[in-house]
Amino acid sequence: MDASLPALVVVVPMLAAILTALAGRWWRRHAWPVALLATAFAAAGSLRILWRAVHEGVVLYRMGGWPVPTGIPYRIDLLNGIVLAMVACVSFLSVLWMRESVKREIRQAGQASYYAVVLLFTTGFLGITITGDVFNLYVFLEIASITSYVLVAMGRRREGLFAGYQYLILGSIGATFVLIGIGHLYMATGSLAMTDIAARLSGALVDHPSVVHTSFAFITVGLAIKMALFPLHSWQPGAYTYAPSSASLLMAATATKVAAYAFYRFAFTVFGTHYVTARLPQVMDGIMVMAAAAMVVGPLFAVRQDNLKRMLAYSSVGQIGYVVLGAALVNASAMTGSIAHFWNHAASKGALFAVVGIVVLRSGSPHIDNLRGLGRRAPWTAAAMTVAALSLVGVPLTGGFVTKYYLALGTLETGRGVLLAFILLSSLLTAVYMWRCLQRVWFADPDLEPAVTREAPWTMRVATLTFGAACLVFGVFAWIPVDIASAAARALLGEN
Amino acid sequence: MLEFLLSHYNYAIYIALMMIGLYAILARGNLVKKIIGLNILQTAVFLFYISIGKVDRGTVPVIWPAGERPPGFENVPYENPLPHVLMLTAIVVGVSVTAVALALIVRIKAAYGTVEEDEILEADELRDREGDA
Amino acid sequence: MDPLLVTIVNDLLLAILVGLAIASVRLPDLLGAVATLGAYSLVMAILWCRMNAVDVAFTEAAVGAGISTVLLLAAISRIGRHERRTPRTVASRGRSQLARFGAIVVCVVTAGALLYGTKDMPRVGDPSAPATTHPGVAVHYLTKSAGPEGEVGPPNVVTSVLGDYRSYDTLGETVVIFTAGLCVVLLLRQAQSVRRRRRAVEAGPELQR
Amino acid sequence: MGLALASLVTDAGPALSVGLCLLAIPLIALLRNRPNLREAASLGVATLNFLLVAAIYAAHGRGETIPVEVFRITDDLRVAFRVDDLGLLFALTASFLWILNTLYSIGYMRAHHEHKQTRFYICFAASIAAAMGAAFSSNLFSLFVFYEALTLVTYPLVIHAETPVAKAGARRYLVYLLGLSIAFQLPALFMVKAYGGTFEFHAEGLLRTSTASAGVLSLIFVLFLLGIGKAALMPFHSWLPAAMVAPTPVSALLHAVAVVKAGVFTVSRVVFHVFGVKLLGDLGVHEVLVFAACFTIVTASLIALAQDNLKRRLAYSTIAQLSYILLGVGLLVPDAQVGGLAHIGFHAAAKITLFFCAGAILVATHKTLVSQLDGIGRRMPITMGAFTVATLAMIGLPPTACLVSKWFLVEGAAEGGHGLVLAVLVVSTLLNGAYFLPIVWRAFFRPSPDGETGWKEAPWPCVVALSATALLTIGLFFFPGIVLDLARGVVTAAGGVR
Repeated sequence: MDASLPALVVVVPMLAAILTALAGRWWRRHAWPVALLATAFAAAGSLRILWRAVHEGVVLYRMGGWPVPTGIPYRIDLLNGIVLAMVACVSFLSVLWMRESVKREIRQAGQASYYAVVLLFTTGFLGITITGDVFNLYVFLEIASITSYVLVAMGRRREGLFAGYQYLILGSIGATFVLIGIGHLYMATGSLAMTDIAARLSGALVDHPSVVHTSFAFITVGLAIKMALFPLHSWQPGAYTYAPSSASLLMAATATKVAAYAFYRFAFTVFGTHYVTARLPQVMDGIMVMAAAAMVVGPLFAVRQDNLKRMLAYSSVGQIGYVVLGAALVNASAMTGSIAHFWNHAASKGALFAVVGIVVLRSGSPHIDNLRGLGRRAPWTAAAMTVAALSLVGVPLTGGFVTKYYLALGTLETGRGVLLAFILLSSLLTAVYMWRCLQRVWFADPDLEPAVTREAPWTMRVATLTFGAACLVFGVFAWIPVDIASAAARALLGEN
Repeated sequence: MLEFLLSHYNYAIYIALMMIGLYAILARGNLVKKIIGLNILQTAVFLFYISIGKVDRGTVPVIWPAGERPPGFENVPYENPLPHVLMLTAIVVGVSVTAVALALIVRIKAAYGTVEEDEILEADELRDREGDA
Repeated sequence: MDPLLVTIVNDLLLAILVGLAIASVRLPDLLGAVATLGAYSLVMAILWCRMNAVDVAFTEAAVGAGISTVLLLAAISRIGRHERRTPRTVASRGRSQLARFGAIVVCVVTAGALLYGTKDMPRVGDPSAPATTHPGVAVHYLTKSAGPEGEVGPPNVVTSVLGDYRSYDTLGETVVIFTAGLCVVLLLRQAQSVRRRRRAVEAGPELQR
Repeated sequence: MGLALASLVTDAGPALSVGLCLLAIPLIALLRNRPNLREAASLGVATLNFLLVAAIYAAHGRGETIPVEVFRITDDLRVAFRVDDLGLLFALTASFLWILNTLYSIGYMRAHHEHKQTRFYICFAASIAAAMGAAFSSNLFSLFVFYEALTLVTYPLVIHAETPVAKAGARRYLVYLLGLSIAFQLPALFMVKAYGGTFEFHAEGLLRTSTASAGVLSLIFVLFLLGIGKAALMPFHSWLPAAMVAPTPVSALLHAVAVVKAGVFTVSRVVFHVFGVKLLGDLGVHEVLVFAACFTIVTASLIALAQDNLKRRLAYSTIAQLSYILLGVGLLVPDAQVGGLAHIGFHAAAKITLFFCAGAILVATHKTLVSQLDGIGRRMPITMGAFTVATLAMIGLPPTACLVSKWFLVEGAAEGGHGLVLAVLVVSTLLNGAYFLPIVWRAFFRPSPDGETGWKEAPWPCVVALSATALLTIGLFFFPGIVLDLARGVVTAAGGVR
């Protein structure tokens, strides 16, 4: 069991999806428990795998028992251990959260299929994260993408359909670019296994340098579309705004960050630290500029939104900048901050989208004014939102501060103190738009009728509070994520 | 130069096809046309992969038992099978994306009454303005 | 066949591909465009057949030229066959000009990057290319998979790789099909229910539940 | 045995003190429906906390103790406490005045029938917990955490009334304090770690071994000055008058006990224990602080002259008085530094008296403007008597404690040959007199406009509290030893021995 856990973590949600989809017609009420169990298994399994990766080193699972370049390996080190646990836990909490929301937002006959799509979505992202084979990564990328498009299109408003379509077009271009990049990589090295490519890359760089460079360019651009890195983020606000609340929650907390993970994996494991620093310093500088711009532009747009979902979507555009900046700086401290941000952002954005989903459930619309009354009528939800907002801003004792601290240290250590200004400006702008929300939550005019009149159902409340608590845990007991993230960063950079 | 061009002719064609597809996706306003473009783009990539696996004078990678190969083919190499395998997967993925896209288009037509991008955008903008007012 | 003739035929097919692609993109009649796309896929399949990728050629003929075309035709039958070529308003004309300009820029940059990539590529058919010579991958599959003593068995190496060495990809591929089917059903069923509801509204309030 | 007990107290004391104040929060929340018990709990915790701090003071010898880690956030970020003279100075001041402030709040809030009193007392307790944490923090990160926490927990106090004016004032309060600390203090913090290698305070300055260039170090210092908004250096002072919308006990808390004192305390920490007197002297960047403080003293006093609202006039007085402290610390002359630090305690006692009096007047007569105070001294003799004592302190006249600190300041300035500073001190003393003495004169020597002459003091808890702080102001004049010794301890450890 323990040995085949890496395969099971992906396969169990996959089978559960097929089960719910096929049996859904007779079994409608059981779709949610099945999905919950499957994601719970994935969450527990991925935490166990992470534990093994921390204590025993890289976990390798060879599909079908074939040796590495011949067959497809699953390879979990600290970096994707972290991301795997993030995806699985977020999926579990999201599924726990979504029962009431799905009842409200999805037509009854489609609910079982909807859960199946959610499970396939999870499967896709788990697969991307866990695999050690670049083409296998592409296959799971497509599973994740197709389900994302459809999840967006399941929204109640017709804008969701077009948002889903636009996402499909851009997402497919991105995926095709990744496929082109993988093709070039295969052409130059003859291999698809990540570690094997890495080993043969120095030879490839001598014989076919331009092929390798082109490969890097296309993979980077393709993943940049997938992670909505400014200025390739145009699909994202619409997608998050019009998707059903449950899909927004799931996607916002996982999707773009997994693409960012894939970038880390390609840049530092497949192409290698030496390649990106010695051969492509200007490219990394360019990515750094994009990340810094994203950190400011995202919040700048978020400040002006009255639709909470759109506000949070633009916020994500900014937050992905934090994740990418660490990679672009190629510095252990900065990368520690960025890798820790996989968890920190999942926790804070998960909590915020969960709260917005509750607001939509209770008041019918994600308009910012519908937050009024939350503090009085739904204090638990409001508390989770407050903590998450503080974490997003980066107040000490929340996860967000830890991210910012290590990123800032990294900028100073690499002599790019100017970037500090971007980090701080981003924090200030984040404080502005989160403050607009919190003020309505806690200090709304008592004469106005509250828009949210009662607390969320218990499933939602438990999930939301867990997300909120995670923001605090990752801020107060930050050594848990930071120790792992720091070891992961050092391993990627080849330092010890 | 000419020799290089000839020996990389496949690649030049695949780039040309890709650009045709990409241009159609980005510049065409009709949602179906974009999907046609996407199809061309994907097929171009398939061509690229198959070209990677090509070996001079190669044959189909179906292995003959030792010593039973027909005369004249004893030393003929086999094509690289791996790109073929990858592209089998990719073709299926491509058609899956097409199917989902078409289903979306059918829904969009039902909801908006049109499949022209500009008309849809205008309808959305109109609705936003009304929403604000 | 004379190798030169082979080359000429192949190159001719490639040129035809480009022509068909352009035609498919430019034809204002969607039905015609889809038919052209089908022809394009078919020519592509022939080309792959000539490049000894028979499995891929079959699949492309069946899936790319067959199923895709059917799907596109089915969709067109529900949404109408004519593409509107003239922008409706000044704003949309501006937008479409911008899109066209942006598309050209993106295409030029992408093509530039790809052309740069071809600079150091091994030529097509180079027997010493890394993809052909990797002992653990291509060579392994060709030398160790087939035959009674082979690791897998079937003479067709593509089958062996598909079904065993990289069977996990194949599982993923199956899941992709499943996902797509599920998604299409989910989307279209939602459409049916919308239409039914609208019909109920038109029929009058007493029919609504 | 005694020694072991003493070290136990100094090791565990700070954490206990913070914990005790935090413990008050659930206690108050539980007793929310029983106001008497709720207030008794507040007062009890306040008293216990002061006794604890006093015990720490008694157990603490000279110098500083070894930091005790409360918890580790990451390897770099640790919340840790230790006891030293500067911390004790702030902690003693805040914890003692908190008792009186709580007592006063009880009278004020009840007489005023304020809403949401439970939230008020909870935030009150939380803010004192944050102040204790800041006082005993042994590293810059820890201090920053409590500094920020103080901002966040005092926000509900400032917005207490929830009227549009209160909301506007509270927004300015938050925007300034949080904005400045994110924009300037946070980068300074990061830079200290990057260029100094540690957050731990050192008696001679943690940056003393830094290899960073003088320009970078000067930049860090300036960032700190800009970022520590609570010190109310101009031009980042306007949150303080805006926060006057809060109930008077809150103003007292902000001005005397916790918030602004946390600001000057943090600046002192930066001067003494982050940079160190020697490094600052070498850099010469302390001149920035001196000039800013001088400018603030004069400007704030001039603005105070024009204020008719009593609380606003007091607010501008606070801005000026805070800069005395900053001036003293920034001169880098030992005597001036002793004076500046001692002023933390002395000014607190006097200024809290003034706010108590303003609140008492409001409760008893609903008057808020200086021009309405004619003849009030005859109706509220105790209140106005205390007010007069505190006024003398603000000007720096005997028999009040502030004379002592001012004396040190003047001596230090003369010693350092700072003619400009001396001139500023003289001018500001005159200005202080000019805007405070007319109030006293009005109160006692102008006839009451409506002819009312009967006694009408505020509720007894208010009167007791303000009398106590007035007496304290006088008492510290005769016995300034505790405060002065602590201030001297700080300066001596920093290498300013003569």
